Amino acid sequence: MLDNILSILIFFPALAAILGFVVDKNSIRTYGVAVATIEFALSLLLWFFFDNSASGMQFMEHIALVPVFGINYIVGVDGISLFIIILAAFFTMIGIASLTDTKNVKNMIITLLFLQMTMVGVFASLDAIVFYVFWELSLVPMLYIIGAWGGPLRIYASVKFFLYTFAGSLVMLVGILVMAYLYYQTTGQWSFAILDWHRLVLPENYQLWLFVAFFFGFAIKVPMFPFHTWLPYAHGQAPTIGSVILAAILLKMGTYAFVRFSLPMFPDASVYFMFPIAILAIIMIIYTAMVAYAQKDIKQLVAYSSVSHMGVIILGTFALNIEGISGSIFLMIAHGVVSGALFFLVGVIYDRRNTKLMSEFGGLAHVMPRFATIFGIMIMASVGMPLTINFVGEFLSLLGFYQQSHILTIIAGIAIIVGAIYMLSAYKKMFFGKVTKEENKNLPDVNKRELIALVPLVIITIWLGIYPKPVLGPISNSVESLVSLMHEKAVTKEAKARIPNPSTLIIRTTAQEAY
Amino acid sequence: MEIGLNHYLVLSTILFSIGLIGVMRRKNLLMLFFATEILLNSVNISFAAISHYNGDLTGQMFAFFVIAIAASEVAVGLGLLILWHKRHNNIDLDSMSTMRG
Amino acid sequence: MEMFLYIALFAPLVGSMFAALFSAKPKTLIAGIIPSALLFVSFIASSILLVYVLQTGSSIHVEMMTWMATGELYIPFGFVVDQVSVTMMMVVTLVSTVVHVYAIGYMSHDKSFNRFFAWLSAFVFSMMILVMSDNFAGLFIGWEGVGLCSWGLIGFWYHKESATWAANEAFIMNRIADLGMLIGIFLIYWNTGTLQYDEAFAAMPALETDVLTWMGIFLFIGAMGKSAQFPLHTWLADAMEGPTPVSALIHAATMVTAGVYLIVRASPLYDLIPNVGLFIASLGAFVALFAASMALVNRDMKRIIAYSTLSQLGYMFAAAGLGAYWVALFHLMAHAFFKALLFLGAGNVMHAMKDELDPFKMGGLKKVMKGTFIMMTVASVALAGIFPLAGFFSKDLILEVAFIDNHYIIYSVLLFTAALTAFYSFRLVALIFHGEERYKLFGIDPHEAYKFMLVAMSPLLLLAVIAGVFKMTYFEMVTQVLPATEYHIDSPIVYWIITIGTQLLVGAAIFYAYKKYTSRDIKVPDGTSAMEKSFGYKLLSNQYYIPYIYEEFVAKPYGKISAFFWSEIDQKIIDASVDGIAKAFYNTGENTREMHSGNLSTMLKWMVAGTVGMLSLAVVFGLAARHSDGVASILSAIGVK
Amino acid sequence: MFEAIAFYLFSFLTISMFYITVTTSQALYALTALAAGMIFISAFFFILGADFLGAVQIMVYSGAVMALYAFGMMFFDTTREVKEKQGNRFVIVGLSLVAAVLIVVIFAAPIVTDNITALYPITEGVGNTQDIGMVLFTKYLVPFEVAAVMLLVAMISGIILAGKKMDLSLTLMDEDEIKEMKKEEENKKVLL
Repeated sequence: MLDNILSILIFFPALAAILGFVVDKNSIRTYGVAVATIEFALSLLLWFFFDNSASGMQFMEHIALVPVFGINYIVGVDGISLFIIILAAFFTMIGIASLTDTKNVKNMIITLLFLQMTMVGVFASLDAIVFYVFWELSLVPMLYIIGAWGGPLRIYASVKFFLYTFAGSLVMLVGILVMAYLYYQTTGQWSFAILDWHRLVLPENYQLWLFVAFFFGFAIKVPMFPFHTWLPYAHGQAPTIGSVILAAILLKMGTYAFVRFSLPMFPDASVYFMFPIAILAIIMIIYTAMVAYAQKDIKQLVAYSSVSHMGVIILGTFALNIEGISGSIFLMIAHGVVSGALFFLVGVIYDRRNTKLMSEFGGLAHVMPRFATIFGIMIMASVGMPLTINFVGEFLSLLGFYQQSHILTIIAGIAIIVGAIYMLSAYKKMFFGKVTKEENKNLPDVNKRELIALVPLVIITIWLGIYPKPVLGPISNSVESLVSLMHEKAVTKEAKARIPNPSTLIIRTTAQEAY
Repeated sequence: MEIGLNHYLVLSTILFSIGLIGVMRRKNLLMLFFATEILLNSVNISFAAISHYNGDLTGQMFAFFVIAIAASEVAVGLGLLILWHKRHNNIDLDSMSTMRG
Repeated sequence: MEMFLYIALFAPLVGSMFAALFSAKPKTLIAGIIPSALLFVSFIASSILLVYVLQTGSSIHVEMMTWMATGELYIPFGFVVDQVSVTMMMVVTLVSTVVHVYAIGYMSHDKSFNRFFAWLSAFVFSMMILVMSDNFAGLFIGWEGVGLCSWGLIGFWYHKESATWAANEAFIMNRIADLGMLIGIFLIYWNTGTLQYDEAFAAMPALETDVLTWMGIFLFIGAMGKSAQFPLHTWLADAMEGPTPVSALIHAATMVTAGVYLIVRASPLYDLIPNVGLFIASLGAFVALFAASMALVNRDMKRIIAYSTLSQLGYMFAAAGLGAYWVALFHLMAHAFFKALLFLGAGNVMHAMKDELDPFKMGGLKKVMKGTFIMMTVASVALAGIFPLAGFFSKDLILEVAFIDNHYIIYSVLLFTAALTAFYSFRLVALIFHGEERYKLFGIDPHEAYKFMLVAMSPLLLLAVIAGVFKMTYFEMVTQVLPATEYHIDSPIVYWIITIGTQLLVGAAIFYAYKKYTSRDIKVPDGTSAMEKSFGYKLLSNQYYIPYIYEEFVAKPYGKISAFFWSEIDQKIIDASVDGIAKAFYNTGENTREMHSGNLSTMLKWMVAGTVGMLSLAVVFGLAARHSDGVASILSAIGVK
Repeated sequence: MFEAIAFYLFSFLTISMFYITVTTSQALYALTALAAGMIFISAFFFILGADFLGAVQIMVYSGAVMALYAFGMMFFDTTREVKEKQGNRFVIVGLSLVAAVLIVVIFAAPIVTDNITALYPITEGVGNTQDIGMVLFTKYLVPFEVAAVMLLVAMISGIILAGKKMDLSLTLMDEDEIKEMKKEEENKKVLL
């Protein structure tokens, strides 16, 4: 069972979803929770049997689909993708568990299970075509979640989300095909396996063009600065569960793809484009943080804040050194947890007052103390308070990028200031001051179902903030092998200089060793 | 001032454009036929002029056949026009959009 | 010994957790007593560690667990107890024990009593991390934790708009300084390869000076924010919104001194870059004078004390800047004691006067509040630096340091500020305790605070008096780590002139303040008197209009720009352009629909247009083919000969 | 000298006649103007020395074609005003001008730069008709016969198309008669 655990992880939710059609309406929720819990248990099993010290791919599976063109179903997991898969399973579980009773819950749960299949598929697949299939499939359930259960503007938001991401990924498809052809040209036989592509050394101008092609597909998904306008609409109109999964997992596909595709395959292009992308990331951070400060609607504020955090992730990824990349991957998980929790909390308050305007709330701390404390912890986590999960990620990403350029990091560092400004002013508007509105007087505090989702998230935020080693260990191992691969492959002199050679660094695991 | 080939060409251009204006502006099919007649005549002039200045009979030969074709065209055209008129009681171009895709 | 280290560190955390359990419930006394008791335990553990460090002279270094380890970076949760951190631990635990016990009485009628103790103990825990950590990242944890707790405590009465605004302002201003600190940490890591204190300082002499200067500057920016030095000082005055025990603990003794502790801890770095030290010293002197001037005219009791803290911090930075680290630390210790005492006294007066803060509305309270009167007078005398008390030993030492290194400007500024300090502290004492009972006009009948609160304040009183005695023992202990430069003026005559001179100057200032503010005809100033209309008075009372400038030229434009960003750029430009592309496709489809709408005349027109297009293309290519053979080759490639 | 005057006179007349046919709203004015225009064009042929062509123009074109139109017009109610949908004139006029210029430039350019040799040179001294006769019946015999057959076909089709129900004329019938005639036609079709 162990060696094809990944295929089980991918296709089990899909099968369960199909079976779900048979399950009758009122027991669908328990069915959904059961399936999601099994899935989460399987992912924990995967983590348990995962060999932390090895940096290569584990649990690899290989089934030929179209052997003529070298398209075969290859799946595998390494330090980089392991934890996002676990996060995906975890969020689906707590999402379904704390699902408020929306109309036709049955379809919602089935869509969520399909979505889970595509999510795990994207992060586990190691073949470009299989990756592309799951990448596109993940849009479909999200389209329905936003489109069917969304707010007033849901059609516009879901269609815009779908088409925008789809257009980007078409450009990416062209990139994939060109890459495959180049592989065929140099080695004489067709292969879409990513690991083979990692070993392919391309001349620099090819790398530049392919990098740009892949960049469009990933930048829209991240979303990077000029392509981010679909996110506020998608979040604004999505139901709570939709925007939680969107923020926690779907945004990570873009940044994960950068680390899995762009960096190892096109090291010279990554170095060449490092500064433009860094500038884009800085704009992303500061601009969206200021826009978040101008928001009236708490959900839009959290949406823009997640764009700002993605900016820090991109900055960490393009630091092109071990600290930076492992920091950005850790921040992916951290942002997933924190922004997922924030969207849950917004969902909680939305269910009570079904309005998201901050002006409607005031002095909630008097009325809902437990809600206020959890929201406070999450605000502090998203601002990047030490001993919370976000700080580790942001600290490492900024530290990593500092090696590449001092001034840009100082400007990017403003992120922690502007982040504090909009988060705290939002917290002040909603929770402090007197209870002005009449309806706010007797709002019920967080109930048991919501706590099921929130308490684990708070525990993770603090636990991984204090002791990130179990997660950071495997990540930095895989990142080390990634950076050494990039260093060897780099063609241009400038790339060789920018990307450090991990073998020369003294890797220390305990303090004593260092003295 | 000698009348050269260019004069005739300019003349036939003007006539051709008048014919084209007629074709495009007219809604009444009959008037449209008149305009096509003008087009054909303007072409005849240029044929004749070129054959004259080039000392070559081909131009005139062609003009003959143009006239022959024009005649037959008018015959068939009018027949159809009458039939259309019998059915729809008007020969307005806009009403003829039954063949629309 | 490690066991005591962990006790000293985690006792406040346990106390805070315990109090947090009751945070939602109404006031339960044990939620106050347990944290105070645990803090006392932590104080005992710290004093045991002090005794150990004093005797053996060695430091305890322990690594609890690894925190971050990727690539070359390795950050453990390591704690070190050496001479410097043990002094700080003593100061922090002692003052917070006193403040905790005092707060039990002070906050007794407050309904969220338990939450207060949760926050206060959490604050002490993060202060202990800051002080005891053995690497810069651990320091940063404490740094931000302290900022977080001060946000929680300043905005403790969150129903008050001004309190929450002050809390946010404090947090954001600290974050600005923390950015500088973070960049400093990055600089240290990438240049020395490690963040551990001992390794980093060992590797520093090898680096070239401008890198070290940048490190010094960035770390000082971090210190500046936390200790409210010049550009980032407005949050300290507004932080008085919080309850008085908070001001006593945080804004007098512990948090604001974190900046000085950072400079003292990074002494090996600052020794390598003297010019940065000089800048720090001059900024410190300026802030001392700047804050003292503002305190002269202020009419809010707590803000006067806050400004005096700011000015004393200036003194400490001046000493640290000039390289006299142990003097700065000594002044920090002494100042913590008598300033906390002053604040707690002010708290008693505030309680008695039903939260009235304007000293002009009080007067003659010495008859009613005997204990507080004695304590506040002794604290003010110590602050002014009269001979036997602690202030003399620490503050005058700083004057000597400035004098010996012949920085005469700094010396004269500090001397003048000493006079100002004496004047405003005794203006405050005279207005509150002496003169005519003006509070009777407002129908308030003050009463002395609870007995146990006065008892709780007594250790501070004792230390404020006898702190000078420890100077020598303290000096031997601390200078094992810090540079041990003896500061005494060589010729005895000059030494006596200086000390007697300062004493006389301070005495004169005290006498003048006393005479001016205890006379019968002091009325509550209502903005009509000539002095109030004078430009100087207006300038000082509005804190040199700096808060106004910050509000006008930083906060408001930031809001406007972000609103502009959102409505203009995000909606109109980026979003519109994306939708524009979609509309473009839609419209082209719409317009070309007419082309085959069945209407013969339009079709005819399009046909003619098509032929014209084709013909013009033919003409253009025909001509082009004749002139450039390139075009001809293309055409031939397409098959057009 | 005379030739120039004749050319300008006739070209002015032709242009004005054709302009009238194109712009008038009365069908009859258009017909007569067109006929007059045809005559003036035949005058051009005579100026250019293509006598036989001029004669044919008069006989066939202005004679036969105009007659056909005249008969054709009898079927339509030419009394009613011909209303025109005024599309934007600028497009139409501009387009037609450009089209005309382009066509002439393309076809006339090689001729104007006279790098074309005559295929069947005009033999001097002999009458134009004889000359054409010689060429028509030697080189162009087949097209001539084909043209003849085409004219025959056109004639037959003209007769058949216009022949049905010659007796009733829609213009004279009033509304209900037309409707009744249509109904009768409907059920006739059903019967078939």
